[in-house]
Amino acid sequence: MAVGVHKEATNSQPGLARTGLSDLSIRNLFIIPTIAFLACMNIFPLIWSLFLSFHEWRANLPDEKAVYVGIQHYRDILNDPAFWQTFSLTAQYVLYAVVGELVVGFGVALLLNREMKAKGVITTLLLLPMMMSPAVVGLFWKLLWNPGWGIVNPIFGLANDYAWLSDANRALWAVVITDIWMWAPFVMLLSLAGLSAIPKHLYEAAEIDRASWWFTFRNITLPLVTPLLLIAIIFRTMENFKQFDMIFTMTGGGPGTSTEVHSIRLYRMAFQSWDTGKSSAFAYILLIMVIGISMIYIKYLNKIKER
Amino acid sequence: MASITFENLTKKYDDLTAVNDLNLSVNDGEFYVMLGPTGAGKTTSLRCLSGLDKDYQGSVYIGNSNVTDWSPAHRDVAMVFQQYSLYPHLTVRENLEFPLKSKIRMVPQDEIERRVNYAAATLKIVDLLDRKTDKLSGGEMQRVSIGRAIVRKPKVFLMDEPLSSLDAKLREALRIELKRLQKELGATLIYVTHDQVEAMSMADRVGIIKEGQLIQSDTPHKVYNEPKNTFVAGFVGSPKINFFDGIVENGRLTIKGSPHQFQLESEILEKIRGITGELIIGVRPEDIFLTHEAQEGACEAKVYVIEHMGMENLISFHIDPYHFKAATDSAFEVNANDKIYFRFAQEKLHFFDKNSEENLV
Amino acid sequence: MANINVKDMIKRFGQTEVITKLNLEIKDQEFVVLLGPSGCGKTTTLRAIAGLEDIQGGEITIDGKAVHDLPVKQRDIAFVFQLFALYPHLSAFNNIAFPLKAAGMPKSDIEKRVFAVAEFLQIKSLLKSMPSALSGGDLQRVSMARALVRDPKALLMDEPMGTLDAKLREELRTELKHLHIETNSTTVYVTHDQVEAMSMGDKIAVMNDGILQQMGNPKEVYDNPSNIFVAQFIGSPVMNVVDCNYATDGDVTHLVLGENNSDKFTLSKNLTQKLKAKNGDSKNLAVGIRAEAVDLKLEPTKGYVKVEVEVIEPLGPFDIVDVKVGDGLVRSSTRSQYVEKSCKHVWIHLNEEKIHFFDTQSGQSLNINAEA
Amino acid sequence: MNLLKKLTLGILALTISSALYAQKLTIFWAEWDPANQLQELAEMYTEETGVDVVVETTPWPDFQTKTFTEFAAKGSSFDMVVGDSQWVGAGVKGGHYVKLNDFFKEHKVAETMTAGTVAAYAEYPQGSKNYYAIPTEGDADGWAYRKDWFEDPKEMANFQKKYGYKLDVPETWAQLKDIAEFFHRPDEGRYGVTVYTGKGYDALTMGIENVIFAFGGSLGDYATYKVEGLVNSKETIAAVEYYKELYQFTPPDWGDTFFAEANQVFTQGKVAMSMNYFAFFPALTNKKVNPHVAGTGYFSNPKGPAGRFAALGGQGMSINSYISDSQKKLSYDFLAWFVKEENQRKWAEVGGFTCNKAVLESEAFLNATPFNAAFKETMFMVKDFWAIPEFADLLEPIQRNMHQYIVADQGTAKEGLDNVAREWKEILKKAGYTN
Repeated sequence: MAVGVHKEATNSQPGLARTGLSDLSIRNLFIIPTIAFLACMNIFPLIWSLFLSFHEWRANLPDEKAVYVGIQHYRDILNDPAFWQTFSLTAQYVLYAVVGELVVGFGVALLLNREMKAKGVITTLLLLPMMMSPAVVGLFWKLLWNPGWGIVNPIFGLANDYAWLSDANRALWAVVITDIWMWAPFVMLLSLAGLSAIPKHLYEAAEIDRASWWFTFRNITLPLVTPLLLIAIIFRTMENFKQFDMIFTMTGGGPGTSTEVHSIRLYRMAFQSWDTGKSSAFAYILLIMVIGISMIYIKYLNKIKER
Repeated sequence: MASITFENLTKKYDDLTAVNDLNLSVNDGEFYVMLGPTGAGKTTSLRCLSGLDKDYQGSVYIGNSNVTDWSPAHRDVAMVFQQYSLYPHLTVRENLEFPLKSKIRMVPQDEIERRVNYAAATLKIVDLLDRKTDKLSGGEMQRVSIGRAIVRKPKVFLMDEPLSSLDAKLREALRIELKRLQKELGATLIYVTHDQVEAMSMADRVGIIKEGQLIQSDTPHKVYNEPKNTFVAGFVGSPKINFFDGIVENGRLTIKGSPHQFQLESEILEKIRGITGELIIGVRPEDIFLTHEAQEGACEAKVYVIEHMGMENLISFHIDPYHFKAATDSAFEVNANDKIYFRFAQEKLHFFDKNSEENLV
Repeated sequence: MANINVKDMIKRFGQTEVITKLNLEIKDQEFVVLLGPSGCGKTTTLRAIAGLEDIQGGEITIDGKAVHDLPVKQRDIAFVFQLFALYPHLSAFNNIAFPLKAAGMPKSDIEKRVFAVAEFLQIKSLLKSMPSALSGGDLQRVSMARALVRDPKALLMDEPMGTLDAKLREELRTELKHLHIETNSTTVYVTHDQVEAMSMGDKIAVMNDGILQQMGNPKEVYDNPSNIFVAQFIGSPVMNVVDCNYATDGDVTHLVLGENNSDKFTLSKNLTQKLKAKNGDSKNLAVGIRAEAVDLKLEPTKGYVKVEVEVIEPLGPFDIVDVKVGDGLVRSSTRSQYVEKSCKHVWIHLNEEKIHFFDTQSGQSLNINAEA
Repeated sequence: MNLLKKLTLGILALTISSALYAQKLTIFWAEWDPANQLQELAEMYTEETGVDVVVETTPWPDFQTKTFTEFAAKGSSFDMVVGDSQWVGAGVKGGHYVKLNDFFKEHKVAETMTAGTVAAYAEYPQGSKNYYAIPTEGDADGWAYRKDWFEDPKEMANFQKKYGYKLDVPETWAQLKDIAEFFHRPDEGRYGVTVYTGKGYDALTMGIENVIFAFGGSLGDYATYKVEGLVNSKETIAAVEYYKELYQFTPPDWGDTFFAEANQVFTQGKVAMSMNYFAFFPALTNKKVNPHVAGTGYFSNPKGPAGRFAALGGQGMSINSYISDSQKKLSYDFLAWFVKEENQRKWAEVGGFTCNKAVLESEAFLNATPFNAAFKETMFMVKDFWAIPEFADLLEPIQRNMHQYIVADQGTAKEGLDNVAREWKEILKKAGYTN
């Protein structure tokens, strides 16, 4: 049966296939430099700032010697009532903003999660705030909140001397609302992804099971979208915990300290007072807090995922 | 054309052993089917043979050449997959010509035409030659895929579930064609499937694979009638073989846990060479005889379900603690919960060891 | 329990009509299988009965009451989905309890009923498991339990075994049929697998291209298919259908299969008469015969025609022998290993009692034997 | 390795050739009009000498941060910086500024510039006769006001009736408050006054300082570093309380403002009097910016119980100590040119606020703009914030506490200033000035 067309395959040509890069050279060429780069760009500053947090040193006087002070900075910060005040303010801000973003974002996602005309356009438009720079949003809303020429007061029928950003009691709400405006779309996007990932046949099954809309929402929609909502919460909590540019451009932390969240305080300490050592300690305390919060969330997330 | 030998082939993916010490020889010009459940390692063996999977232990021979270290291109095997993998932007003719146009083959144009025409005629796709492949039906696409394998005149054809995405009727038709084609080309063909009907109907020999190991390699007839163990017996045949625990004592077979007893015929006793005690007994549905009336040597049972299959009726009945399924003539009518009497075709009983589940005969 | 009637139902998706004037009569306690190739409209029909699809014409009644304008909830039917559609975040127990909870049933009653149905389906040990931990068969049982737990008027099932492997399907179909015998719930079952349809259905409704081809019990559709489509869709191996014509030569009438063929099968007088009555000029005629109705002998026999053996397919309990008749193949099922590999020629005969004739133009059966 | 060598050589060659080729000076400053004016002046220098001078700018709130970040990196992206008066200490102590004693001697800078500006912009520590900057832009707080409103007979009559004295440029802080109250009519979209309230940098503190000094209050003793009892003295408290009273006559939402916002509402014609640095007044003489040019007048700070003072702004020009000697030489040449009286005159002509005594007192200067007279007057009564290296540390608590009291309306002035005193004491102690 052999027809003799296999001239190309003979015993003398084994193993010609292995051309291209071997795993080893890929490692040497790409992975090692990447790790080295990461080490330089991320790990070194991390260690350096840890070192600084145990020293008294000012970056505006770089030639002065760094004096070792042990955990003095940490002790000072944690014993300072002002720190805890800022902490509670930050916590309030995070709580209000995240809850608000969740309610608004998830609500809008529910409205959008159906067949409708121009859904794509509407979704894109709704996502615009998220794509802007926080600093720009801050400046932009600073104008909107202005009682003289902003649009907020006329819309809600408030007097033209109803100040928001200059009022210690309202400034936080103004900032929170702005943040919700900016980031609710993010929650919406994740919620939409979560909602559209719920198989349609589950809703059909629920319909067959004669479940009401509310019953279906509570027992199907909510539990199934929870993992993504949790991811949204993690992101927003961590982001809001670090929130800086938007608030800074809107209020600079004022009036007084009524919107002075951790990051603004840290900024002032590090780049206005140049108290580099202490601000490194402050940054480390924040880092530990952020890690702590995210660990709690991730643990919870894993628990949900296990089901 | 060439024979194929796997020698101690082992393939691991991380901590999963896909193929475990496989030894197997396929003769020149043989239609060999590897049959087994999903994940048994059939496809992996095929991929090792083609050279698509590397880093395996053991050796692979095609003809007399040890091709273990060869690249896929040099092994000169043709593969047909479940997914047709045709080039959608090319016509059928261009798809068929494609493997011949490669630089290393250097096939002259008139030879290309001759081979394409031959393949098209064999597969009855001559009138499709100038169509774009995305306009074809599933069956037509699979024919073109096979055609693309044929034109190369490879030493060996490898087919990985090529029919499984087609509907039943088409599958039956292509099954016959494929077998005819293989005989016509005299090609060595290794065919992988999880469908025992395909395996039985096409194969010269069937290799039954389980968890990366070859369990039995035999003609379809032998595999069906002399299964090596309960796995093979259970895997081959539809409706499935009935298993029950039986006790052989004093020339009698007792269905364990029930009062039912059968006197075993002397030839059978001879066949099992005096083995006694508890065994696993297998009996195929067509080897159970049912009657409405009580008969010598038959036991009573209650009908569970009747299935009218047209050609035959399948009757499930229950004798505590087992369900049996018997195939009867389509004229045999009963209703659920009716009383019936059954006996076994004793020469067709299969006896397996209780522990090793190996066939004792 | 209930009668379900579908009258002149029309369903369109946009401009495409997918169901054309469909009529189905499903009697109380009956197990009806909607059978057809994918895309034939069987699932759409089922979903329309459930209320998951709206219809563009006709009527659907349950116990005489028109329901096609009612929402799903008010139709009181249960539905088992192809992918089971179990709630992935709920345990088996909570999945089964879901319809009862949705109805606001007290907790103790829920438990009682869930346990009862679980007992019945022998899945009590699975109740605490999450769906992701269950095997295909168990998933199917749990979804059955969910469907049965609230005592619906009817049970609709959409290819509930489509994703399971062959062996498990074989087992489950016996169970399902037994379940039906026990519960006697009106059941409509959709599948593309004729084996399932034959084995389970009290009645089979064969559909193709949105049109009902034939409805009858398994024996009827197997023995008297109303057209070529049904004839070839039901039964395995597929029924041989070969173009033919007949010619009378004196007293004897010969049947010639295919073109360019000298092989002639002699027809009995009785059959010839019937055939002539139905089809005078012997045009557009095809003969249909099942593999088991093609008798095969190894030696020349009177009334048998000598043919060439093409392929032998051993299937275990029996072999299928493909023989060459004219240009085509005819398949005959024989005892295992009756025809040996070395065998080049055999002699075949068509069993007249099981022969079918079809009009190739309309595809309809001439019903030669049905009237006999 | 070969490649690396080539690269290094290449970079080196490039650096050298660019240094040889372009004689170029970079001066770093904040983004505002005076920087543009300095650029204009520098172009005259380029014309004369062929040396390119570029004034690089950055927004005010970033200015300090950027400058010191560059210093911390010992960078040489600018040759000279027109640094704020309060930075001198930090600049000197960090070793960032080149000492200019010889230059001062040679060019008699201390003699030709006003004493207040030399002390505040150039000398560190004060009284040490060590100089590090050339007074460049003299600046201090003054006032722009709506002369047309003040001179409206109807307003004058009403004012006379209500307050019992004639409506005119305020002579005292008390009068200024009366006038602010008089013109504060939110219903008409008119407001009494604008003062600095910004939370960023030193805005609010600069505003309050004007009053504190006039009320006899103090920010502490710059010589002994004593703050307790001074920064929270009765007088300081009274000054802060007074400032808060003024705040109620500001436009709505005026809680975070500085010079830009002040000019904005003034040019919109919404406010009667506007506190601002003189450096921002030139814009108000531009008809395109300020439609009310004709009705705009200027005055210097009124007096308080303890006299007349003004918070000092303004900057001196220093040489970056991290640049090459050749660049330093170029810088010296420029500074020598800059301090010449004729060039100081040119500086004033392009709009710069010169610190040169002779120019300041010349008739031509006084009449050049409507506010130069007020400026001259002011420049002889200026006082500044702390200029020690830790000035920024000191700014933060006073900014925060004062904003908390004045804008956020929390606590009392005394509580706020007590906090400042306490926090300052700690900072000064930590920095080693006190025990």
